[in-house]
Amino acid sequence: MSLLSVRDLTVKFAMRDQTVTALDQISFDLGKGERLGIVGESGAGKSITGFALMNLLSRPGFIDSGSINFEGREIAGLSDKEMRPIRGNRMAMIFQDPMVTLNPVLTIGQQMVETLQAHRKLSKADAEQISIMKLREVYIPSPEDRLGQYPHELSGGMRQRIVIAMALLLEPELIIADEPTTALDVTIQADIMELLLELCTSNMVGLILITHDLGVVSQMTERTLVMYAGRIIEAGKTREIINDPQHPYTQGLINALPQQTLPGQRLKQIPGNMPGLTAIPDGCPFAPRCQYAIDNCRRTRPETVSYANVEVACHEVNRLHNTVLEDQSA
Amino acid sequence: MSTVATNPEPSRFERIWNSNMAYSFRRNPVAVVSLAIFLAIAIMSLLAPVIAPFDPYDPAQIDIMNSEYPPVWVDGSEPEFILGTDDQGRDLWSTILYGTRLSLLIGLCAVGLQAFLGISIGLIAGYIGGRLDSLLMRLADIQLSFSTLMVAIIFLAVTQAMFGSETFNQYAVFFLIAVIGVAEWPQYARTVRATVLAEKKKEYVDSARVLGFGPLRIMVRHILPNSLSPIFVISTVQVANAIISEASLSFLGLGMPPSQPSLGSLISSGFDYIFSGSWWITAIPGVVLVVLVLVINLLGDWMRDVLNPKLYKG
Amino acid sequence: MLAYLVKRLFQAIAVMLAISFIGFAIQDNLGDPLRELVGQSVSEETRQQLRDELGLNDSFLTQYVRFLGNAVQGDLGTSYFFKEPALDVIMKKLPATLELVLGATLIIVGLSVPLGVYTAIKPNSIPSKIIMGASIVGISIPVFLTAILMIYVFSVELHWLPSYGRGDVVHVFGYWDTNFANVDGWAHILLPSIALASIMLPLFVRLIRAEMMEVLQSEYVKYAKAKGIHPGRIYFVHALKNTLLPVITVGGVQIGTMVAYTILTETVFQWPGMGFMFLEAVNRVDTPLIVAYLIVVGFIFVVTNTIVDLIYGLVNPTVNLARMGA
Amino acid sequence: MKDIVNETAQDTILELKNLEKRFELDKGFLEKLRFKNGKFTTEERAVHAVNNVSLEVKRGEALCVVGESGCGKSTVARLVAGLLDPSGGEIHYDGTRIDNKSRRELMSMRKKMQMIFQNPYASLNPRMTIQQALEEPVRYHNPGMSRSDVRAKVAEVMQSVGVDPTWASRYPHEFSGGQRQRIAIARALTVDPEFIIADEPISALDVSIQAQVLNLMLEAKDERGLTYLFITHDLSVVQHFGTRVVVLYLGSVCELSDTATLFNNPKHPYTKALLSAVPQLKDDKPNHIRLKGEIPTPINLPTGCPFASRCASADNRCLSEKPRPLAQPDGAMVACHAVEEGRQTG
Repeated sequence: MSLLSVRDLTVKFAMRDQTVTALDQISFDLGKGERLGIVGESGAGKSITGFALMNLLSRPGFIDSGSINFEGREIAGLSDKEMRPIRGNRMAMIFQDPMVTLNPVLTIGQQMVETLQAHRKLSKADAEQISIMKLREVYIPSPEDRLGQYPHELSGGMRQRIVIAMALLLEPELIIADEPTTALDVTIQADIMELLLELCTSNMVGLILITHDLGVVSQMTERTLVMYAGRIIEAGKTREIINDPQHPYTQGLINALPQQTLPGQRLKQIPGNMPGLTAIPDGCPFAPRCQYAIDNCRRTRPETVSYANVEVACHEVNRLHNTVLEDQSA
Repeated sequence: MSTVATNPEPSRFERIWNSNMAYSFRRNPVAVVSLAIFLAIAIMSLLAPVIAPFDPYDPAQIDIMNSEYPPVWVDGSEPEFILGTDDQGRDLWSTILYGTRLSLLIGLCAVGLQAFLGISIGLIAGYIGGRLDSLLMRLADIQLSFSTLMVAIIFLAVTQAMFGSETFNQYAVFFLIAVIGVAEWPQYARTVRATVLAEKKKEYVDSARVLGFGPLRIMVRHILPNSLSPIFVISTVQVANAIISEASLSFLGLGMPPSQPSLGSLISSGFDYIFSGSWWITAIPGVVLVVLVLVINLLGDWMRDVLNPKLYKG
Repeated sequence: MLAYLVKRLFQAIAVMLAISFIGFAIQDNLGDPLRELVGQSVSEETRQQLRDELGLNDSFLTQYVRFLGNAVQGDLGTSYFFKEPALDVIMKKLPATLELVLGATLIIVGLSVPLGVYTAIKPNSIPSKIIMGASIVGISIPVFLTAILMIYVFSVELHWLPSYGRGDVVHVFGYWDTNFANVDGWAHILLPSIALASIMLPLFVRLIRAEMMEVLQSEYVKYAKAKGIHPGRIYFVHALKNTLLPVITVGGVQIGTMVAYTILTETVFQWPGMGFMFLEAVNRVDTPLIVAYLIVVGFIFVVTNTIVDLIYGLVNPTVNLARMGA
Repeated sequence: MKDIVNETAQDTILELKNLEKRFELDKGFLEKLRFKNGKFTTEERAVHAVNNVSLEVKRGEALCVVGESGCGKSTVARLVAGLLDPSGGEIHYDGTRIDNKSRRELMSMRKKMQMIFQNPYASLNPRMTIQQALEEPVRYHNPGMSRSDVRAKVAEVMQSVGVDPTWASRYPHEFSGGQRQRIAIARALTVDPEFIIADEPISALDVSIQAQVLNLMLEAKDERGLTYLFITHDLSVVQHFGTRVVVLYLGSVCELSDTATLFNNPKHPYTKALLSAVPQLKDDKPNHIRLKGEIPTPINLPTGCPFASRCASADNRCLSEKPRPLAQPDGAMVACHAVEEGRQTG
């Protein structure tokens, strides 16, 4: 049985005079200890997915319909009070910017101890012992001294390690990491990612990694969801998606990377922009930017189909694939 | 792209009407009512010489024998005086109209002066920075910690003592505008400076500098227009505060003289009669004052909610 | 830490020098000390002689330095009206004013935090709307009108509470008589305290609410929620501490405003404090007393502001006093 | 300095000589005051953002400056653009020293050198329509130009960056990030510059939009013969866009070489670590060189090599003596004692 099973999850935002759909019937599963990447550009709905899973959408966003089954329990409709034993305990979250994630006026120790005490009956001394242990696991030097320090006394990379240690405090089944390294430098990012990968594998913790960086997804995850305009347009094994993307958007995204083109040559760009949430076209949301789009793409919304080992939401995937094969044979 | 391309070019009026601000105004009954009341008070007081049945500044029209008539809905009233008369026998309705006019005039002019001083100083301090900035802001801090009212009381007290009350009363309007205007400059200066500092960090200012534009052009054409929302918000609050300050100073006898009363001095003169039961001399101008200040504050609140500028704290 | 203290002290002294200069300039230009001393009947020759003796013909700077020297020793001149050292006159009135400020501060601190926090946590509840509505009305009513209104209702109409004076005070020590020792004292100080608090309370409620709402939007509050922390702890540990930090600084500035408003409150309630005394001194053109008041009030502002700055530095972990100093 | 680029026809357009920039942390006497060992002393702390940086930009090339946050790359850009005054060293443009000139004296140079910024949401004045924003520099620098000529110029530039001229009366907030960056580029191009400083121009944009903007910049380079000083932290962009690369660490030059040379044969230990840290698309085994610790603050600089504290090859000499950039056989300039002595590990 899977750890997490999301079915037709729809999130809406109540705007000034209309309600816009930010997540449109997304469905996916996550097995125990599995690492899943969610990629997409800003506004694609990937962060909203993360917060919806935690039931932490801030107003005006709300879960409109659909189900989230976590450890065999339906959690989509739970109240804040009912969610509290799950948050931070069974399901932990790592935020994007470690500089603003930790409370500036509380020490690292206070923030770690309160997390433990929120879910377990523990004395302060015991909680501190566990905290020190976890800090050691994330390779923080002299963890005993860190407990008394305030966040501003530590560097960004160090803070993100602490946030990871906090996520692991209660040995959760699932960690949702929302762009955990975007705010960090490349060399630090590589360290943090390696650490996260190591901890998830050794503790059999499920990971949902939300990122815009295909390189990170490629190195970190087993399966990937590609999101566009609030929908999942492609899903499957990471390797398959990176090596042989089926959806024209995923293809475009990978081809647009500078390393896919010879230096100095024109990059293969996708024309136009992703539509805003208020102006998602009928039919396939990618149709206006898609070079393969035909009338049907603009009229009807594509269903998800299995094709070449991935799930893809595209009318034309069959024909496209044939064209590519023809090109290659020709 | 799609949002830009679909709809045709809106006219200027449509732009304004559909703007966030106009929309939230239409949706907010408190704001609409407040604006209506404010405009009503402002127009009536502006037209005081036309509307008022008596001229409270004309001694020939005042008869001490008419003093302390209650308003018409109270026993013992004279139908001639709708809101009754004050201790000197002046028609309260007329006096209030004139008094409101004075209060509004002083409030608006003082805020104009504050805005002029504060915006200039704030822009300069924020844009130039360095020693000049820290000096000016230190000064602003000190003056703020003394509070406007304190500065105004001391200034007016000394002025009154120096010139004698005769001369003082003659020029009271100007003294009040000057002192409320000067004493409150730090409010504007700090807000403007904070905004300028925030705007200055933005790249459009760098871009203007790289294009070779001079500091004056950058300040006036680029930074100032982007600092307007906090200025708008603070201006409404400042008008309300200035009216209260004026009323308070007049109440203490350091403002408008009883012969030329503003709302504050009217309340002050009525206070002496409150124990003898002539409540209306205090109460009616008091209500007018509170309503006037309240609607301005409500408008300011609404504006703060809509524009949501980062105001200077502390 | 010590260096930081020294820095603040330097600033405080600079401000006090500026205030004393203003004070001296007023004294120098306002009224003629000779007339107060000897009256009109003395010949011009004696006047000149007296002027020389009093040092009134010295240069402005020499006189200012002398004024400063005296001031440091606690000599702020002699009140024309009371014929007593001005500082003594003020010291006799100071406790009454301080008790009034204390009463108002207790009301403000006691009410603003719970009301501000409540309205921030439940911004759409009916009590919140009532509190916010009342607060904007409160801000819009001038202190003196609130005072008059309360006198009219509670004294003139209902006869519940006295309308003026300090009533039955109990002597503590030195110049200090207290209102807080018996029922009559409490009854007398209640209305003036409420009146004085009436302008500041709504300001603080709104300030705390605004700060708190901003803090509740922050990432770290969202993160605390994501960790499953109890809302009570989020509100009162995570959010409140961050809320109160800016409030402390504003509070320091408002102490000045509060002292200024005592002039209004004391006038309405005939409260025998230094604000009431100051207005009388103004009417009597009692220059030394005016100047002494200015300097004493300035001193109170400077001291409180310095203390507030220090407290802020001690409470806020991101301001490192040790690093600022050493 | 020896010409490290093979093509001899290129002339130097920009030269930085021993450029330094310090930001004083303590302003005013009281802030400098320290209390130590029972007595008061004064002490100045400064952020050493750029330390003794010398480099040349050849006409027609795209010189990329890479490094992590705090390495001083943006400061270099802002110094060149005249947004900051250097604390030491010289900046020469086209043979003329420009760092000591007043704003008025630099007016003519402003038309030659323009800048593109990182954040397209902040680099356009929100209260100006696109038309106003684009017209302003044209009018300012060509006071005599007729109204219709100004409009024609603006329309031409808009066309060339792919923004529909009929949208000129709209405000920046009506455009997406990518479109705004196009408009920002258009604004820089209105004065017909020959040299563009681009400070992380694509890092705030989404991947698919990054490609659009990079393409636009490449086109502009070819069509208008532009020279770029391109600041970025993204090595894959460098590889694609740059002709030469400078790697900065803590405000000092680590390595400067041809792009191809740098990517095929990185020499400085920091460059190696940086290259290995980039997440690779096709390779799922992260195999990067792990560095000790994190970037130290640029407040108190080490006396030796700035990278020594994190370097696996550091020895005593590295801790005490700051390495100077030395030319390598393949033309690269590398500031590293270990490379010089041939004792590099890993």
